Amino acid sequence: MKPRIIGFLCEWCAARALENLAFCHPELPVGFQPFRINCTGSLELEVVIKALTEADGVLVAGCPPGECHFREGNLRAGLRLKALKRVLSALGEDLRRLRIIWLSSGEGERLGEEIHKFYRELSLEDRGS
Amino acid sequence: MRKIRLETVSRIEGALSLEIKVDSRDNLAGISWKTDLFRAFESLGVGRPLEEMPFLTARICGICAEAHHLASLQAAEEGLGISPPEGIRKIREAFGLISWLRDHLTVLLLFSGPDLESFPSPDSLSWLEKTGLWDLFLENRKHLRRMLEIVGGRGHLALGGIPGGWGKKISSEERKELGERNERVLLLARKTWELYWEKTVSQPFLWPVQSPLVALSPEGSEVLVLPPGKNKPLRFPLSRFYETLVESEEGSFLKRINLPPFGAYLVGPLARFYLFPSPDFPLSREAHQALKNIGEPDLSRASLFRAYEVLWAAERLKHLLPELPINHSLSFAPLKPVRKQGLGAFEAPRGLLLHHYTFDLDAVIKTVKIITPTAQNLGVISDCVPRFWPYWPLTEEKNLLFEIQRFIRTFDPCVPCMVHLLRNRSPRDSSPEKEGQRKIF
Amino acid sequence: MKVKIFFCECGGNISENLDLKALKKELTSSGTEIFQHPFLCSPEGQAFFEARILPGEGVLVGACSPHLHGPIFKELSEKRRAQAFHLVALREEAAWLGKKGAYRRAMGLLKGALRALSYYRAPVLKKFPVTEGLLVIGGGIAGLSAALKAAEKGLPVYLVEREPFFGGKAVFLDRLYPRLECASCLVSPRLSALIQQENLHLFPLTHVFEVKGRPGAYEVTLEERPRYVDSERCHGCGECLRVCPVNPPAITMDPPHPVPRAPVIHAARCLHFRGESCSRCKEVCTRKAIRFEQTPRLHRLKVGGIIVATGFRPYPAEKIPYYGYKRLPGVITLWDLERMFTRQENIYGFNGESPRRVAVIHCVGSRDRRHLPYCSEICCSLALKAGILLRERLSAEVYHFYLDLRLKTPEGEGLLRRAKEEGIQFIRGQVAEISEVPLTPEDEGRLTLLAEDTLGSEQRVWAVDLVVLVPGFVPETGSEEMASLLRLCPDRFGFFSPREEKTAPVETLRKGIWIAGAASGPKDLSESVLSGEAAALEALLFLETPSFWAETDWIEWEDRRCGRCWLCVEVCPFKALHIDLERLKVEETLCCGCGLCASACPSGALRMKPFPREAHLQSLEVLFGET
Amino acid sequence: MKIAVHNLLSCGGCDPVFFLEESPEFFRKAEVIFWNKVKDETLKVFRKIPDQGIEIGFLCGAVKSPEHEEVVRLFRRKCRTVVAVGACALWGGIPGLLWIRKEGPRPLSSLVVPDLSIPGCPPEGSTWTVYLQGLLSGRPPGPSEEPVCQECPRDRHPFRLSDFKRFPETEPESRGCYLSLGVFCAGAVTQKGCGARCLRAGYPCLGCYGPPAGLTARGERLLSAMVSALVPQKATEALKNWRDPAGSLYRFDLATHPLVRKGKCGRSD
Repeated sequence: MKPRIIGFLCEWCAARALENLAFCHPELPVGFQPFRINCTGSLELEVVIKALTEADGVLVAGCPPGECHFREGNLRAGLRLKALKRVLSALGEDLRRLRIIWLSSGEGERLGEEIHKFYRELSLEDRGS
Repeated sequence: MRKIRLETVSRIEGALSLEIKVDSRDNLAGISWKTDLFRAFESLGVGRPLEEMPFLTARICGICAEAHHLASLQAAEEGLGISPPEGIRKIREAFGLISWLRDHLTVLLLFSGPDLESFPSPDSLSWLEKTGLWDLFLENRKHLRRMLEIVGGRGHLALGGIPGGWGKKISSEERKELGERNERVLLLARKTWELYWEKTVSQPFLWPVQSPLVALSPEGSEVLVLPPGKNKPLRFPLSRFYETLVESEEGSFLKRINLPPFGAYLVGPLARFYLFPSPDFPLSREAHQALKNIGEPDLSRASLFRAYEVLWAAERLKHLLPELPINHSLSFAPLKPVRKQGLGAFEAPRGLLLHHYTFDLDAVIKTVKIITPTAQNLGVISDCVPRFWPYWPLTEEKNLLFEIQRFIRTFDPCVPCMVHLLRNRSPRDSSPEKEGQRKIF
Repeated sequence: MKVKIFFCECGGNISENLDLKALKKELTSSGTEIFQHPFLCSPEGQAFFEARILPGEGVLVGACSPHLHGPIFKELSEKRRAQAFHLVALREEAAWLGKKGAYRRAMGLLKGALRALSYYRAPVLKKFPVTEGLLVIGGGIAGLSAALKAAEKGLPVYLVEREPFFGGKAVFLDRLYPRLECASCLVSPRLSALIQQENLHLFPLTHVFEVKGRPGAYEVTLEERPRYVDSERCHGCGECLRVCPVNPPAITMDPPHPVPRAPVIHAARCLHFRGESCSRCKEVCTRKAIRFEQTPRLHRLKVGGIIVATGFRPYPAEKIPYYGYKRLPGVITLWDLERMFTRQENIYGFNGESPRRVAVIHCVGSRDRRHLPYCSEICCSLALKAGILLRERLSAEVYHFYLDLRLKTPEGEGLLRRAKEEGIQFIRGQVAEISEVPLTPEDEGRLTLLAEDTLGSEQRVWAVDLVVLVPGFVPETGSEEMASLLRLCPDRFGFFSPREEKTAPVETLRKGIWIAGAASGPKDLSESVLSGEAAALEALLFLETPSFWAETDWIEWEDRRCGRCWLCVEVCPFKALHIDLERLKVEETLCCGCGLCASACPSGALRMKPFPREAHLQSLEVLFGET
Repeated sequence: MKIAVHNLLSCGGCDPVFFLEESPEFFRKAEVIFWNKVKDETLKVFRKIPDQGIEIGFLCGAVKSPEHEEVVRLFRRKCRTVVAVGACALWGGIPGLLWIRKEGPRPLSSLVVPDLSIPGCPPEGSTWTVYLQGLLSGRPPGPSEEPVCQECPRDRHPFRLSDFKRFPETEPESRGCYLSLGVFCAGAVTQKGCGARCLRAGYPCLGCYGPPAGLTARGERLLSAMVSALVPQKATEALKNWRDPAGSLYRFDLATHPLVRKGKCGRSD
């Protein structure tokens, strides 16, 4: 199976960061699949679990603290995902597979770096990304 | 050498299969029991909050859930350093008694009822119909379910207990209702006793007990041990008794429980009868007297002792119900353990039940040990099989299997309860073809 | 529902990086009709697009980012009464992220979107009536510009100011950058105009207590603190100011052009309120305007919209201990200096004499990770102006310590030249410390300033008499409460974020609420006026229509699934949910469709539109299943 | 009517023997083919029954061993209607928590599709009656969409939390919704039908009736709700003090969790 990472990208920051990055025509790992969401606060944990069940890694990228388009969606998402990590660790799941980052729309390059770093840390490159 | 296989031991709680090896001269060469019922409650409890244990452990056994519930509560409370107020204790006692009644009546009228007939026995439902007890039995099961619901909140599989208190309040109407329903139960109790007395007492004396009898003292702080042939029981403080028990491995997955220096011992109605004082209630005092006169402890008559206990429990309940507090105020124990462990004991319908937990300072479980009546009686069963072997009809296989099952049923074993019998196997040493199958002995 | 897919080649941007033919082939096999156009956003492309949509169909566009042409395509498909619409950024999320993965990514996006479309639930367009009143919060230059413009057009405007006088910080400016013209000459006519406007209702000493209702129909409660002076009676003679025995006086009328022209009594200092029997001001007042008996008053208003112009405040320089502000005499901020200038007070240095050498320190707190990581843009100009004034008025030697000089407007450079010609020194470097320990015995009575001269690459020490700190801008105190009162979105520094920074700078995410002035980030006077008037224009456009259409119904509530824990009511960042007889009501105009309630609802009674959770789950399902 | 009953991996508490008094006429008329709790009969005999020869087969408990699997398949073949009874049969039940250590049981629905699923640990008598009567009258009920909260007598108001609590840490006589007290009460993610028994007996809902129809990921939903209620400043501390995440979210249905089914979780110690 080709490795796959799902990137849940907040419409207002991370998705735009990806667009900014796209203008530079980067070479992102083949298995990286962007998935636009309205706000990290609307991302249901069930969807994250679904992605974790099938994908090798799940990246959730939302707006930096205090910058949420919807006031506190990112804050809630951060807490929920933190709690979910506690649950995953209680279930004996590999926590590295779920990564949460906060970045603003201007940080396209950083998003690119984070994606590559995620691939490296999960050793997915060996599987032919 | 031939093998006799029985896929399911019938009319007991849980699924058990049996394999008997017989040599060419019809001597018993070995008997092994198997069950797929290992649910590992002892490891499942680890990491759970202490206050949830009474609920969780009630799911060890569908038939004696209330006993586990109460033993578990006590273990939790010992660790938390609290003892519930008098009123709560009375509610719990009532709860225990109702569950006793339901358990014993179910065992007597469904599981071992057909054993009163000769081979081949009918199924329980037809037997009940034939005996004319069907309607009365079901009516009373309904009463008992409702009574459990009134006292504990749920009619089936226990609830109610919260460390330090009791969650379900009882209104004065409900208490009245309890009394009325108990009167009906008492009626069935009498009929059951009479039926068993009539059918059993004429039977020959078969299986004398040669092991010590063990029961929790009525006030619950001590364990009474009556060695064979003695009249006066030895008394152990509860924790001493628990610490004295020795587990030895027998077979690949069996744990046998011995009480040094006696070895295997018997718990349950028989033990209680010989260890407890005679009752003050009219019907059960009379029954007690009658039983006293029939002689030494005999396993073949265990059900009769069970029937006596039904009578006693209904009468005890009758006296207890008016004392139950009405709409008691709720109180919870703070979840701050004063000890790192707690031991709870309860005289379950099948005998002495022990729950032992250790936990951390946040009252989260670290280890669980549950010693059930069946686990304790297993030593006696395994010692008795070769002893009684020569008396069983070997010529006809069906008949033999029936006799063996009947023998097993006298102990009223509970397979789901045998949690402690089995070592918690790590997945590594399970061989794929035997996955899920645990040899008991 | 039949779905049609439209691919935009984007003039090769998409088609050269992505095998559209192969995509088409794979997707057509599942029975979907696919169209392709070289430039779907072109007028011709739009016509092509529009012509191919039939009522009731679903539309999936694979083009560039939804931010760019998304609204146009959506509008067109709504016009054609398509049942569902979705757009995926084939260009940014597939074509441009590397040729190798482009096809797989595109397939994931398209198949996911196709599946999601079958769960599409269109939001509902609804009409809401609009009340015409406008509330302007903040009586600084931005707020009053907005209020004036709106009132001029005939709107009833309610201008609320927390302080006793209108005009904000601008009234305490002496001269204006870059031409050094008289500030009050420019600001005061605007202030005077406030009183003239009859549609304009002024609420000084007032704060917003509660905001209820919805866009077009807000119910606002204001709380006005007592002034203890009846501004109707007072004609501002100022007799009372002279007789107050307290120092500093308990009755004041600070600004050079006070509006309203009536003093205010500060109860905390006033002897009358401290239990002593002083009533000198009252005795001296011929108009009998002193009213010790005044109490706070509540005002309830109905307005259709709100402009937030709460402004900024200078970063508190005392948070940076090594500058010694509020600890060392002779260390002041630019804003202290401006105030001294406007009041024509004497300016003293460290030793209490007129300063001979002055240091102006730029970027106090700014561009510093520990304080303000951003540049406030305006302060360099303000600092330069102050330096020139100090030089010209006090003949002091002036040293500017700066990191980068950012001067705005074409005249900025000229002003810098003038400063240099006047002998003002510019040292590029960060000030490390200001101390009272004299540099040499001769410098007794002066402050010692240690700085790194990055151009000269050395650490240097100066002896100075006066230090003027030029702090960066932060949002005014109380803007956080305002944010939560109005459910606005502050950025990480606390400034209010506009809906779109570049294309909708005065709009907020909330319909009917606009932002003006430095509340949305540092602005100079002209920019503040500009944004104030822009906000007024937006407000006028909105409030002058009797009603507006809005997409609503973002949230579906299923009665039978609801456990009535009412967590959603508390969780909603926009207070759009409330309970009405055990049923959940969504205030449609307040709901922004963020989905926080749906993702918090335990029993799944809340679902989002247009794509509920099943759409996401199913998108993932096909994505994993088929690509 | 020919019936067969068997317990797989279970406590035996869902066995129809406990529901005799709820459906006396049904059991009186039933012809018991195989039911080891009331009849001396072996699987051997059961295997000889012609396919579809039994009207109703009741199965309780979860599946762990190959023998269990065999029985489940046998039941599916021999019985025209297979009724799964209880949380273990439906979702793996409490022993499903063993999946934390990679060796739990599976629900029987992972092997065959039952015709009727009676929820509960154990089902209330009334639930048994409703389901059985529905089945006999040809209208077998499915799970309800409504949560236990609709039967819960406790008071509800919008709330925020500054901490999570274990239920004995709450004010004993409090009448407020357990969620609002910070307790992981499963009522909102559990289908109604039990009459909120536990809640009426002073316990929070532990969730034994399983998810309402159409509700997936109930553990995650409960978690999301509880975390969403937390005051942000207190959240880190509250999460740190939260005991037994797996037990409080997946008490009866860890075996059906997608990560478990995929074999992606559980540690072997």
